[in-house]
Amino acid sequence: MDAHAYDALVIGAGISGMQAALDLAEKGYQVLVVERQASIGGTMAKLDKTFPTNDCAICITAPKMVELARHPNITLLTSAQVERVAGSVGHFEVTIWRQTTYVDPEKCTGCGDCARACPVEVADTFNGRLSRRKAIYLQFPQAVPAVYTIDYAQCTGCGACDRACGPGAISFLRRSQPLTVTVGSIVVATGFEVLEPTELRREYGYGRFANVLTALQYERLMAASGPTDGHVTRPSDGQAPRSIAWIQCVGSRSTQGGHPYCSKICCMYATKEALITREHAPDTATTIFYMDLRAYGKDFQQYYRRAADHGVRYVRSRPASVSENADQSLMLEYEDTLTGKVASETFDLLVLSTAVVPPPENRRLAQALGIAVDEHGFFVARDALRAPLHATREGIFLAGGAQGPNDIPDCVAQASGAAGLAAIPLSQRQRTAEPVPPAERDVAAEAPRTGVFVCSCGKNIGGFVDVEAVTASARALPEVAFAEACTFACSEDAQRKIRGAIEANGLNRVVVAACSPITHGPVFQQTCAEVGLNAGLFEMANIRNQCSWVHSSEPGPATTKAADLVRMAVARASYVKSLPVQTIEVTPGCLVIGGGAAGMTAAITLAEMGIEVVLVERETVLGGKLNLLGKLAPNDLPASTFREHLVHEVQRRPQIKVFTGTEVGEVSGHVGNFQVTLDGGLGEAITQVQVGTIIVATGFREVDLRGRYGYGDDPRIITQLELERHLRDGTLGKPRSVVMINCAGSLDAANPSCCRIGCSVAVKNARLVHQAAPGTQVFLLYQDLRVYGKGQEEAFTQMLAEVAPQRIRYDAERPPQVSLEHGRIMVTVYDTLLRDELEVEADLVVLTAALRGDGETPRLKQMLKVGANAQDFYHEAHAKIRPLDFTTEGIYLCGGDHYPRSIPDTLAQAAGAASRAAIPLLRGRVKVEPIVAEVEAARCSGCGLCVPHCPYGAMRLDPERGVLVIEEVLCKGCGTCVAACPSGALQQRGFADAQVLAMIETAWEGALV
Amino acid sequence: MTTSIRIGSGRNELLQKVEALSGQHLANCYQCGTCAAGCPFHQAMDLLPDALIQHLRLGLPGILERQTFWICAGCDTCSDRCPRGLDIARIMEALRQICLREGGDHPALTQLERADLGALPPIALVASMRRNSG
Amino acid sequence: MQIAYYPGCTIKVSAPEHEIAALAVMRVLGLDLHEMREWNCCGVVHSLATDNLIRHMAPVRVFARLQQQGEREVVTLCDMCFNTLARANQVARRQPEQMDAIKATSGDELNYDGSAEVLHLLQILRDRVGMAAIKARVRQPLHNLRVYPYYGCKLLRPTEVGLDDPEVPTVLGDLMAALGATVVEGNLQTRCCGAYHVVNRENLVAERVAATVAQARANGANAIVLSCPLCHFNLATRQSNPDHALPVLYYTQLMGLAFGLPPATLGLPDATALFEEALPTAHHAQAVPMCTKGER
Amino acid sequence: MSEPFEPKIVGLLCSWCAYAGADTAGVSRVQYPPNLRIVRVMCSGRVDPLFVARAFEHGADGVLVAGCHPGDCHYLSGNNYAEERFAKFAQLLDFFGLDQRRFKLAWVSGSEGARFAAIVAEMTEELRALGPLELKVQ
Ligand SMILES: Cc1cc2nc3c(=O)[nH]c(=O)nc-3n(C[C@H](O)[C@H](O)[C@H](O)COP(=O)(O)OP(=O)(O)OC[C@H]3O[C@@H](n4cnc5c(N)ncnc54)[C@H](O)[C@@H]3O)c2cc1C
Ligand SMILES: Cc1cc2nc3c(=O)[nH]c(=O)nc-3n(C[C@H](O)[C@H](O)[C@H](O)COP(=O)(O)OP(=O)(O)OC[C@H]3O[C@@H](n4cnc5c(N)ncnc54)[C@H](O)[C@@H]3O)c2cc1C
Ligand code: SF4
Ligand code: SF4
Ligand code: SF4
Ligand code: SF4
Ligand code: SF4
Ligand code: SF4
Ligand code: SF4
Ligand code: SF4
Repeated sequence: MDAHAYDALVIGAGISGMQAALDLAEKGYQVLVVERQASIGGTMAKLDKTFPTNDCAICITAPKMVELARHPNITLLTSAQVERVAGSVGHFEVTIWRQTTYVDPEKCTGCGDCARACPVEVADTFNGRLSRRKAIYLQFPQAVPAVYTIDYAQCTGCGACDRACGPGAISFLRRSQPLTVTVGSIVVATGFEVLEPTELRREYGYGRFANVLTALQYERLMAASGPTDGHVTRPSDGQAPRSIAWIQCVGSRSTQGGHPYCSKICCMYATKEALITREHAPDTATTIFYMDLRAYGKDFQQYYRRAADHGVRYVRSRPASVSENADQSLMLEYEDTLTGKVASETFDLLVLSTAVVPPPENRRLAQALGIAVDEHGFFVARDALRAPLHATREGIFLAGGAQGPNDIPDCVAQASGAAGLAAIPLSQRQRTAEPVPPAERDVAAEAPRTGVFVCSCGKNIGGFVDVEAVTASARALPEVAFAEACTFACSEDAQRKIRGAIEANGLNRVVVAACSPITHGPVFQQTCAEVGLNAGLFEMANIRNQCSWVHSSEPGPATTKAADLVRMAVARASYVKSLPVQTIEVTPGCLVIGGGAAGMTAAITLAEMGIEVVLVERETVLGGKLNLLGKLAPNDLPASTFREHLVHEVQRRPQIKVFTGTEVGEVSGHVGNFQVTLDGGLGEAITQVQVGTIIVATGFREVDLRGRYGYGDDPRIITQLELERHLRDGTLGKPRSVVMINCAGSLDAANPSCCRIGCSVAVKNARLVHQAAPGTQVFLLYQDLRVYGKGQEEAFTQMLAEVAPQRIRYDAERPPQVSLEHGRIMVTVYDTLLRDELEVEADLVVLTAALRGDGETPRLKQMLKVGANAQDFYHEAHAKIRPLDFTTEGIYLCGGDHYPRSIPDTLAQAAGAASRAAIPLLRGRVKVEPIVAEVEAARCSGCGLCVPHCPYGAMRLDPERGVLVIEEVLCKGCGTCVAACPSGALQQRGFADAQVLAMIETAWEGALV
Repeated sequence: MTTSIRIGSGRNELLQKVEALSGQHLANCYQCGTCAAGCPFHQAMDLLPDALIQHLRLGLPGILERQTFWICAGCDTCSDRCPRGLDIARIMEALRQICLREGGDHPALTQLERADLGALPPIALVASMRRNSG
Repeated sequence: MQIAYYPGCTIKVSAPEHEIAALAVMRVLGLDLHEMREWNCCGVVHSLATDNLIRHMAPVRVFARLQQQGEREVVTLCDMCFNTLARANQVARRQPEQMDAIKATSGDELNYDGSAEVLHLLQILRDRVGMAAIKARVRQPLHNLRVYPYYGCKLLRPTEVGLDDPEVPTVLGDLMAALGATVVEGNLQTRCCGAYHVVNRENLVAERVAATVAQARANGANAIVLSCPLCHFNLATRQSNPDHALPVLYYTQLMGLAFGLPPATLGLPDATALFEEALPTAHHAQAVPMCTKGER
Repeated sequence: MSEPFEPKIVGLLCSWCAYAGADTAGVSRVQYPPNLRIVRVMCSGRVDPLFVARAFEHGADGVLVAGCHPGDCHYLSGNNYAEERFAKFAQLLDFFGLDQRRFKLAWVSGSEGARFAAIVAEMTEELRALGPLELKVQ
């Protein structure tokens, strides 16, 4: 048998894998997704909320899960693992092992009858063993695919489930099978797990004391769908804890624990957990024991301050031990290192922020893939600085937790980046074109002839609702031309019957009364489309999830309600219209604004995908910060070498047109068709370009510190950027003492944000200063050392070993003072750990200056109609799951203009932005939402009240005609504007007033006298 | 007015000696306090172990006059738990050795007069001698 | 089974009862401990300074003699000896240059190749005899004994020489459970008793002992069991109220009692008075539930 | 009248959070009173006060509008507009002599099945106590 050919393979379907798969599929490539678990979703599906926005995790994951499962270009294999990979880039031969779950996914309706019948109860690992489930189970309510799975290791083979299953979905004869496919490129997104400290850090009592949990277990306790319905209770007695402590860095940052790296996310998730705990139960005392609080990201420091203001207590300390009291509360022994007092304190519950560790199977997978893992088992990049997303074998790319700890936005950015890079080897391939909608019957002129199909879902509906009675009441409605009951409406066989009924009875509206339109709507829309009925003509009544399942104790009222729901759907159906699927053509080409590391990388990635790029740089040379830096962490590559490499890669590609010394003048148009003027400065010609998408990569800058820390008063008081120049040019001299002051201009009232890279830059430069002037004593004045993630903590400890700097921790309330006395620079600083003031004479003071976005941002943001914050950093569309998009469709961002970041992070984002920007360009058309708003010009008074309601800037007033115009490509179909229009001139397709009102008015029709 | 302690950038001889004798690199310490909180005798100490390390690193005066390292019984609890793998017990020993080698036996030992000496287990006596004499 | 035994001075001088009891119970278990010849002081406390070679000479001499006597293994009773010997042995194995230097100063007498294995009697009991075999030997289960195992430091730390998990040791508890006793836990079980500070900083020891005994008592113990003669001395003699003291016993003594050996042969002349409460009557033995800990 | 009064409620739920939350209540089999009829819209921002008024006119004793928690809106800010709009609308209810308790605006996330059920149960209870709505026909 010939191996099935796909374009790309994605391994692992957490947020990273899903994003990578969707990015590739949206470009028109056929993607195979292999997930070892029964459901996709990964770690994010287990979380409650997410920092720093407190977005509900499942609310933002579930739509992606559904989108992935439905995507026509994606094939999903769950409960599967990659066994072997032969061949090479462009033609990998992949052998996959599909573990049977003994349940036919085509037949299972997710009813759960089997689980109720199954006699075997086991600990629920999804819930961190805090609750129990059956041997046949659904991982979690939103699981995708929503198919039950038999946990073979636990199943006794009794067959009770098989007997209970109405559709006959269970078969113990289903075998695990190998499967061979070919793919052109591979993305590895296998994520991470958390350490269960049963071996290490036993002094914290995990596994021994009932009320000691890992933070991931605590997330399940907080989650509304978790084992306690979101009520935080103690496992020992089910009581609400009055006090909770978190211990940070459990296993991480430890030479003993074998996890020397910083796990990067735990400071923030502990902060989140404590904050949300207090929001829910304000009387709960929450205390976080930390060593350095790593609130390094965009808005993280503000989030941390907010938690502190909300009464979350932070104690700088690593507790020594934990013991259990008679009432199973826990006693911690610790030294508050800011007061120097040792204390014993009792807490009702203890949460351990345990190290992020790689899945143990990574090593096996690495062998199969022929790529390298590090000593811990995380996959390693080919070049940690220059190729952060390339695995060590060509054609294989890495994203998200697979490489090390990462938070959600970094995962998503990397996933898009990996998808962009994985598309390069595919650029010669045929892409799946936008599917041609099947020919449709024009039913506009016909009177409604509605067909109703009432599903009993085995016993799930039929057991509580009288399906026959509901069908009969539907049949009695005047518009209804046909009504029938069916056992499993979504089964292949029932679909055939529905199609037959539509044709035989000339039906022009279809109502299926079954489960949720969110999960099953598209299935039936497809069925209708096959016989020429537009998706807009289909309606669904949710008589399972929102009726039989929730009223199972009241069959009478449940039946009445089901009949009502069907009547409402039928009423609405009478007003529905076909929803035209519109697309607009896309002008090829992408504009990249900014020629630093980010802009150049984005341009190169796009060009390699075969896309034309216009790269605009304001300065006369390309390179951005690379022109100013010395050697680059993590591997001391000279910045100039890297700059030359990038410039060469840009220049050798005919697809990239570079405009240096050029500014962007004006921008008009929308996704697919932007008109841009480029201004070469005085005397230079103005160039007009037309592009389909735009990437903004305008970088960041140091704030002006003049007047602070003596900056500007003496040439020996400089910033890190100036130090970089000395190091590069060899002009450092031989200072005996170099005092670095971190957070200069950051973390204070005027600028509460953390610069994200300052600490690691200081660590690098302490080492480089020591190399350049070996006798130098380096003093590092810091607040928290924010060297996070894989590699940075290690670089920090290496620096400690080599340089042995004096580290002095200061507080924002008492910042260091720099003074000039008779030509000598004196720095005084209050050491919070020593609780004494120290005075140092400095030969050189280096300020780690706060960073902010480019000065042109205010002008650019107006022009592009995008947002930016007070520090001139741009607002991404969604802080968690759309870090590279603007809300304005067709415009993307990457690099330092989003927030300062290291070069590897910048490159990942840049490849990601290229991937995003390539989607409309490769598709050639952008689809217009079918449910957009529309204006009835005659009724529009031109008041403009609706305009500010649109979050997407899709509306504007036409000044000539004095009426509103909607840019349909930009409209996302929320309908907010429609409700805002005082003249009733706006309507939303698919949700027109008449359609919604038809339901409202019939809801209680039977009751009206 | 607060008086500040002047710290210099010159050689820190005591630190060098301690590092040589203990084989420990004190820069590695994160000042996390694990050692201090777990020490069974922290209450009796006039400088907690982590503070002692910071004093040594900064070269602050008066370290050798402190009692902390005499109070340390070498139980290794701190060394066993330090996340940075520092053997603090060795640092304590190094300080004792420096004092003993420079200034002779520890006064506590030489002043010893007690009736029940004979009843004490030999290991107590020998250990005490070893830790308190050169 | 035959095995060389290194007693050390403190066992001989201050804790003969531990030795008597150990030899007696090992005989019951079919193990013959023969005292090695020409042993000397272990050195007492492992030297922690990098340059203090002279301090390693005493233990190395012990090893050299063992090597001469053709012994591969040596078992100790005293925790301090165990710790000092085991750590010196590590130096011998990992830092051969230190051995060479020792040899250079003292001649061939101190020729040692690192081949000896230092064991503690508890390791023999746990790993070679096994708790099941010990349980099988029990004639008089200690059902009425609620005992607090006290580990101290030298048995457990540093981790690389310790014989059990330094944070959650179980060996003494498991042994007591095998004898039928109820095990009482507490977080001070592994905390140093003050050791040699009893010589000139008695207050440190008194404070530790008071806290430990108070915890044992508060958690319901009616006796403390331990292994180290120095801990024994401190805990037994530094309790604040001698009239109301908790009895402090060696595990070997409790094994002997459970095996049905006469108290007098275990260095427990007035055991009955001490254990009125703790020692079971035959009738009692069945009624009291088994320990809670051994089952984990 | 011997039958206890059973209130009639119309619910206007956003598709992304509140409707998904109601689905989750189903998957988790959380029971709540069968007094609610749900109408799905894409965003709580779509809900026109006219819809609510019309529901009361056509027999509803209570109306529930539910959307994503603030900050969670799939369309970024639609729920903020809903909140603003219905704050004003609630005052209007007073003006028409309608008890404000008959109208409820709630935030329910996709995972809050139990919470959704609790809101419906509580509202049903409250309306049972208030009794049937009697609109004065002009
Ligand atoms: C307690 C906790 C709280 C957190 N809170 C936040 C927060 O508030 N905000 C935030 O931004 N981030 C948070 N995070 C981090 C966030 O969860 C991760 O950034 C993100 O989920 C990682 O996504 P991923 O796709 O890379 O990995 P995962 O979600 O781990 O997904 C990996 C997927 O790959 C599958 N897989 C693994 N190995 C294989 C294999 N060999 N073959 C096939 N499939 C495989 C796994 O089953 C899984 O489905 C938190 C993490 C934890 C532990
Ligand atoms: C002191 C210091 C040391 C660092 N050391 C390291 C290190 O060792 N390792 C590491 O990984 N990272 C390091 N970094 C971070 C690194 O500099 C950034 O990750 C990287 O330079 C970001 O690239 P970028 O392209 O986003 O921004 P930039 O390099 O700032 O480039 C932006 C470009 O856009 C141009 N531009 C701006 N506005 C416009 C406009 N309106 N029109 C046209 N062009 C415009 C600018 O002129 C500039 O060329 C360091 C940063 C600093 C400050
Ligand atoms: S009973 Fe059958 S259809 Fe229902 S969930 Fe179980 S396997 Fe699926
Ligand atoms: S066969 Fe297995 S899964 Fe099915 S009911 Fe029996 S134990 Fe449960
Ligand atoms: S410092 Fe790093 S490892 Fe420690 S808790 Fe914070 S993020 Fe996690
Ligand atoms: S369509 Fe019918 S059978 Fe299929 S899942 Fe929905 S309710 Fe069940
Ligand atoms: S130097 Fe920068 S990265 Fe480090 S803590 Fe200060 S503001 Fe944050
Ligand atoms: S429906 Fe929503 S997205 Fe579309 S124009 Fe109106 S407010 Fe904007
Ligand atoms: S435990 Fe180690 S790192 Fe922590 S303060 Fe003590 S010596 Fe320093
Ligand atoms: S070794 Fe010394 S300092 Fe460390 S815990 Fe023991 S007594 Fe305290």
